[in-house]
Amino acid sequence: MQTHKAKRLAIIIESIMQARLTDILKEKGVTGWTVLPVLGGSGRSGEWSREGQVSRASGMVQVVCIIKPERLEPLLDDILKVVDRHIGVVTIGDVDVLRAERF
Amino acid sequence: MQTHKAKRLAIIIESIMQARLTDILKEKGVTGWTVLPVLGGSGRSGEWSREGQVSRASGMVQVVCIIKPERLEPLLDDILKVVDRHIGVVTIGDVDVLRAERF
Amino acid sequence: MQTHKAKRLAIIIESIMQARLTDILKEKGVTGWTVLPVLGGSGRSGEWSREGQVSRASGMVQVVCIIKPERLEPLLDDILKVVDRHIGVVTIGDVDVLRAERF
Amino acid sequence: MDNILSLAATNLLSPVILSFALGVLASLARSDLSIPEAVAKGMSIYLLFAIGFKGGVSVADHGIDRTLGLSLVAGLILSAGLPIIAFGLLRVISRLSTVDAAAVAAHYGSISIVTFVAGSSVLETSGIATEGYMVAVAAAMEAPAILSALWLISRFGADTREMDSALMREIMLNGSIVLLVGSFAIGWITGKDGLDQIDSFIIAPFQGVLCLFLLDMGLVAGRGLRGGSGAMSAGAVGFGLLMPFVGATAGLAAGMLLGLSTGGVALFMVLSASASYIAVPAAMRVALPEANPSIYLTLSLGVTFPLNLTLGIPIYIAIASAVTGGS
Amino acid sequence: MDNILSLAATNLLSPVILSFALGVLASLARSDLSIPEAVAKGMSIYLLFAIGFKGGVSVADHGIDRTLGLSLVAGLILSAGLPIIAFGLLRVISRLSTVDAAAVAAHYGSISIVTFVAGSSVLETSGIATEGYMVAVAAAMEAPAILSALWLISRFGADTREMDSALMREIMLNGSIVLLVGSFAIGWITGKDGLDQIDSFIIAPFQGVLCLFLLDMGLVAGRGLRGGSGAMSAGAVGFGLLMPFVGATAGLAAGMLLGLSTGGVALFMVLSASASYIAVPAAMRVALPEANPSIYLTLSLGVTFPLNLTLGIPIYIAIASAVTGGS
Amino acid sequence: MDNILSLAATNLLSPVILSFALGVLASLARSDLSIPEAVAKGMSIYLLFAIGFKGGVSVADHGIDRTLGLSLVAGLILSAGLPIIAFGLLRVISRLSTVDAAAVAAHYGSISIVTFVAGSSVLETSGIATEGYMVAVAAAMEAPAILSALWLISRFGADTREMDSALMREIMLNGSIVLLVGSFAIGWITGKDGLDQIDSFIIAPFQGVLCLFLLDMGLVAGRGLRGGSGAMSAGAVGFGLLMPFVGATAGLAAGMLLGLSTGGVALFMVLSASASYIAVPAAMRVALPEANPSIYLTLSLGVTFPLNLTLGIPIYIAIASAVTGGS
Ligand SMILES: Nc1ncnc2c1ncn2[C@@H]1O[C@H](COP(=O)(O)O)[C@@H](O)[C@H]1O
Ligand SMILES: Nc1ncnc2c1ncn2[C@@H]1O[C@H](COP(=O)(O)O)[C@@H](O)[C@H]1O
Ligand SMILES: Nc1ncnc2c1ncn2[C@@H]1O[C@H](COP(=O)(O)O)[C@@H](O)[C@H]1O
Ligand code: NA
Ligand code: NA
Ligand code: NA
Repeated sequence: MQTHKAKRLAIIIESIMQARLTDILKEKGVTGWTVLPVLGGSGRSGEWSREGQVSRASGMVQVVCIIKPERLEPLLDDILKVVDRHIGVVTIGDVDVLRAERF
Repeated sequence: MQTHKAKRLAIIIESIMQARLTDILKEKGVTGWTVLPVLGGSGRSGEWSREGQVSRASGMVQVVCIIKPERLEPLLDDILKVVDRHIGVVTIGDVDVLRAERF
Repeated sequence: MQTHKAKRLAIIIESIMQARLTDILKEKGVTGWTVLPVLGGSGRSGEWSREGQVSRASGMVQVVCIIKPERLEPLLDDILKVVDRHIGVVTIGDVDVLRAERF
Repeated sequence: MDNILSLAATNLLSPVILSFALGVLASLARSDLSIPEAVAKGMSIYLLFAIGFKGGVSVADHGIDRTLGLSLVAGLILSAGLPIIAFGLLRVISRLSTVDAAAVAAHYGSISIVTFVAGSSVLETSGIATEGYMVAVAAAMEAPAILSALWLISRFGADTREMDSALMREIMLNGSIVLLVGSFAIGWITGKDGLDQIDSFIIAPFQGVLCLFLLDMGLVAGRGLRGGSGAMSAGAVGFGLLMPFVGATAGLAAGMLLGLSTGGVALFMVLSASASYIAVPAAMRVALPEANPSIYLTLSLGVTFPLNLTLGIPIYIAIASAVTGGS
Repeated sequence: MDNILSLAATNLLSPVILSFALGVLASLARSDLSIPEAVAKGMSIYLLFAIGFKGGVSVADHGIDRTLGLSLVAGLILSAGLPIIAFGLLRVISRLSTVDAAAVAAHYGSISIVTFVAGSSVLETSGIATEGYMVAVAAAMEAPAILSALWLISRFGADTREMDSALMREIMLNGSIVLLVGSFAIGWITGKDGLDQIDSFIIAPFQGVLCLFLLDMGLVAGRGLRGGSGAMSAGAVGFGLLMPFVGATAGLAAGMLLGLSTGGVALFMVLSASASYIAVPAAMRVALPEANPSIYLTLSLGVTFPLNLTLGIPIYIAIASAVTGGS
Repeated sequence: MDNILSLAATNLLSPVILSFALGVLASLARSDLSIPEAVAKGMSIYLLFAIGFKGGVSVADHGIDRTLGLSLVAGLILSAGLPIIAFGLLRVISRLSTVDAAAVAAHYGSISIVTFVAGSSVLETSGIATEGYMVAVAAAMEAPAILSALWLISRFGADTREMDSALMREIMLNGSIVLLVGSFAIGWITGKDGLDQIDSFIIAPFQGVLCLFLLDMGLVAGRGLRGGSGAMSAGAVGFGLLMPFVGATAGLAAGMLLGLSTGGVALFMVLSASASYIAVPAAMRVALPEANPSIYLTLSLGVTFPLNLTLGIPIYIAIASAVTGGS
């Protein structure tokens, strides 16, 4: 089966910043991403959990974005601009994708 | 610590197709997978979000499957048959696993 | 953009063991992790799903932990102690991270 | 005429409709107001359970009408037949592809249970009685339209996923049909005694839950309008405004032929006029993945649902009253 | 005898039981009907809060009975003792391993609060009064069975996870115990005045919420039966059908010794006959991960729960009435 | 004085307050009791809808008071002005950084709708009438405080994220403002007739839902106290205990100037004394990500909220009664 190399960009970020992040993605011509829920976590800003939260203030999500390797580098700067002053983690991994015509 | 090479197959697919996909996995002798919820996303068929959805029609899930490298290739054809006409993304990554006797 | 090599440790484990696992992480000086919800899955102990569950007994979560490569090996033994008699899967992948000063 | 206008006015200014409007507005203004998926699903389970149960109790109360069986058959025929009319209409007034037209047609043969509930509420407020088994007719009308649409595709269009047994079971045993029929049966079996035990759960808070549910539907419909309006042509929108009246006319004919009460005829019109946005979209994603969801969801939820909710229901009731000589 | 039969018939045809049956059927037919996890959890919180609160108010109303303390002690003893009987019985009539047998035994020493609620409802409908503090007895019976089972393991079986303080706290302060005891205390403190403020929330809709909750339990039980029946032996199923009556007998003895009212005796029987499916399974996953969950969950939720719900409760009530000379 | 004490005692022993206490205790004891996020969000939507609707109906009933407009303006001024006082106070009695102090100040200018609801309940129980439009004043007071805080930062502190239009829209159209204003409008439009349709949903179960909601808030507050107490200084805690009375005094002045009823004055005090923990924290995360959330959330939810809930409300009511000569 024919597969293609791609990058898997995973950004754990506060829910309130999600729209700002995906707006940047759209601006840069990235049209594909997936948002996964996050139950809780721990980092430099302490531990948190979604249980019983009534405020949107303290939730996070994970935005996953599969892109062509050559599109990664220029994207990172823009993403960093959104994430910069906010808590969160950005990781990049290598994957193979099926149906690469989609990306 | 002893680890083993394995493949991490991640399939983002419409919820309504989940059972059909896992049926194929079972048929092919794959007994291990995990289903993760997806909150929303964007792709060629536009943006969507789970908020306030009453219909099952527009939700997606991510099915993750850790398998021995040699089992991957024959599986892909069958998976593609289910995913084919449907929206969604299939990625394959490399991982090391503990307790490989399980796979 | 400057990135750094790191390991992505993903542990699928029963919800009831989550606190015990993160306690170990804290003990070993790991302060960053993220907990993702799991909807269902299948493994040697059969298939399960979260739908309609009232008991905590049969849910699982995925704990993801990005760490410096050199911290991985000593951690695995301790993690295995918690996971050992329990159902679940441990995978390790390679990723690049931004803002590595955080880890 | 006065009748229609005053009914329409009362209807438009009811908390239920205004809640829907609030949802649409909030969503168009891009407020972050949202109702969690689990809560929305919980409310829809509550509404289905309550409406089914009350229908069953009403049948237990009044005995089986001799027209029950015939009404069910009429419902099946309407559900199977309306997609064919809808498909023809779409081919004439819109430029949708065969696949998209068939998918849209399936939605208009099937029904919207919330529209049914809204219609029942208005009838109740107006003091017009209905046949309790109409809720069973509603359940019967959910699925046949899907089969018609698949037949249309295989007749006029390209290849389709073969109708396998898994899909058939999914369509027939989908959650809302099972819950509606099941609670109808429970209501029928337990009757007035059963109702006494749970009426302060299923009757008293019903209208209020309906308000919040419609708030959510307004939010979803507004989001759909914002996102999906690009895919809409004037022809398609015209269909969404016209087809309800075509359906209502067919429902009127069926209700009259069966000799139902004013309320029964009105509900037959409401059911035939309404379009599905729960069961059919899910079936279409499996059976016709090539059809564009933003077309059928926007039409059903963004055009036809609000039309029926606001103007349709009062008009259907007024016509049913006039024709049957009721009130 | 007539009494039992008519009580059983009324019970079997109540909306609550029929909702459970609907859930089981829907699930066996593989319908996609399902209730979101969050909604199910929300309903269980509501039920625990309401039942605890009402118990507390009733104690505030009638004053502390001198048997309150003794009843709590009796509950603790029953919960700790029943697992030993259950374990012995299992070793005789089934071929379960030591670990599996101990895990199952823990479930039968502990209690099912929904069975307790269903029993209370039937008593209320039948106009039989109960001691309000029985809900505190229910809370007391949740945990000791777990400790007994771990003791059984260390006595007869292989090594077990040492009982660390984290596990102990989890068992004692598990959510349902805390909520039950807490709302019992709140009801006791605020008494009739408190009840007046919230009765239209915790009394009026109670039976209706119970219906939907049992619909969900039916769905879960049906799913368990479909998946877990492979792991079941005839001996194990026999245990699941027999043990409730053994437990009920012990509960009867305790209730009589304490000199409780008819309703109190009946509830002691119900508690002793019921098996846990919330608190104990979670504790077993931590303490005895080697035990097979499909065995204990299927027995508790798929066999014993429906047995108690349908036939058990009427029988226990009839026996309690006969023995105490009540009604 | 007697009045205050007896009011405080009644209040402290109400099911609502005891539920909050249960939540705090359960959480401090590290019980696993928890309420699913979706259910908590569903309850908050219910409470906002009900409180807004009732406010609107009350305005429809009594006509627009000539002070409605002036009260809204007073609310806007209080919300914008209180952060400046709070900021000054913080700089004097705590060692918080400029950014943290501004973030905390924003919370105290804005309002807590649950505190408002609790205050309204106590007034209702005590038979003291209020102006129905106070709920609109509450909505008006949500946002201005945020703008004041950002102005404080740009004046005294480092650079801040420029106030872009997206952020402005988020603040103004945040879900709770839209729902509160929207349901207020619906209540106003539909009036008494609308209320008759849904009162058994929005009035009867209200207190009970409030109990469970406060149970959840207790759990969250307890978790916050457990985790966030490290970041707290004595000065900051002192501010959290003092500022409510400063705010209440400002509210008292406003209410007297406007010539409101006893109930209206009391609610103005409650609003000014309360601190936001929903809308403002979210806005701060976007606009001032450098501010430490555990400081402002712990102060608002862990210190000021319980203070107002238990002692504050009875005191404000007693003062309002004394000053206006009411009851
Ligand atoms: N090393 C890590 N591995 C996985 N997730 C992390 C890690 N560090 C931080 N996170 C996630 O990012 C969130 C914010 O982290 P921080 O910005 O360090 O406070 C945490 O709550 C976690 O969900
Ligand atoms: N490049 C991508 N990266 C991550 N997720 C994607 C990507 N493309 C599509 N998806 C996911 O797959 C769904 C369907 O995509 P599509 O088939 O392109 O409409 C989207 O809603 C996303 O959740
Ligand atoms: N090969 C696998 N790939 C992905 N997830 C798995 C795999 N095996 C097991 N799991 C997950 O781990 C859980 C427990 O597995 P087990 O311990 O094999 O019963 C399953 O329910 C799945 O969620
Ligand atoms: Na129709
Ligand atoms: Na028992
Ligand atoms: Na304030």
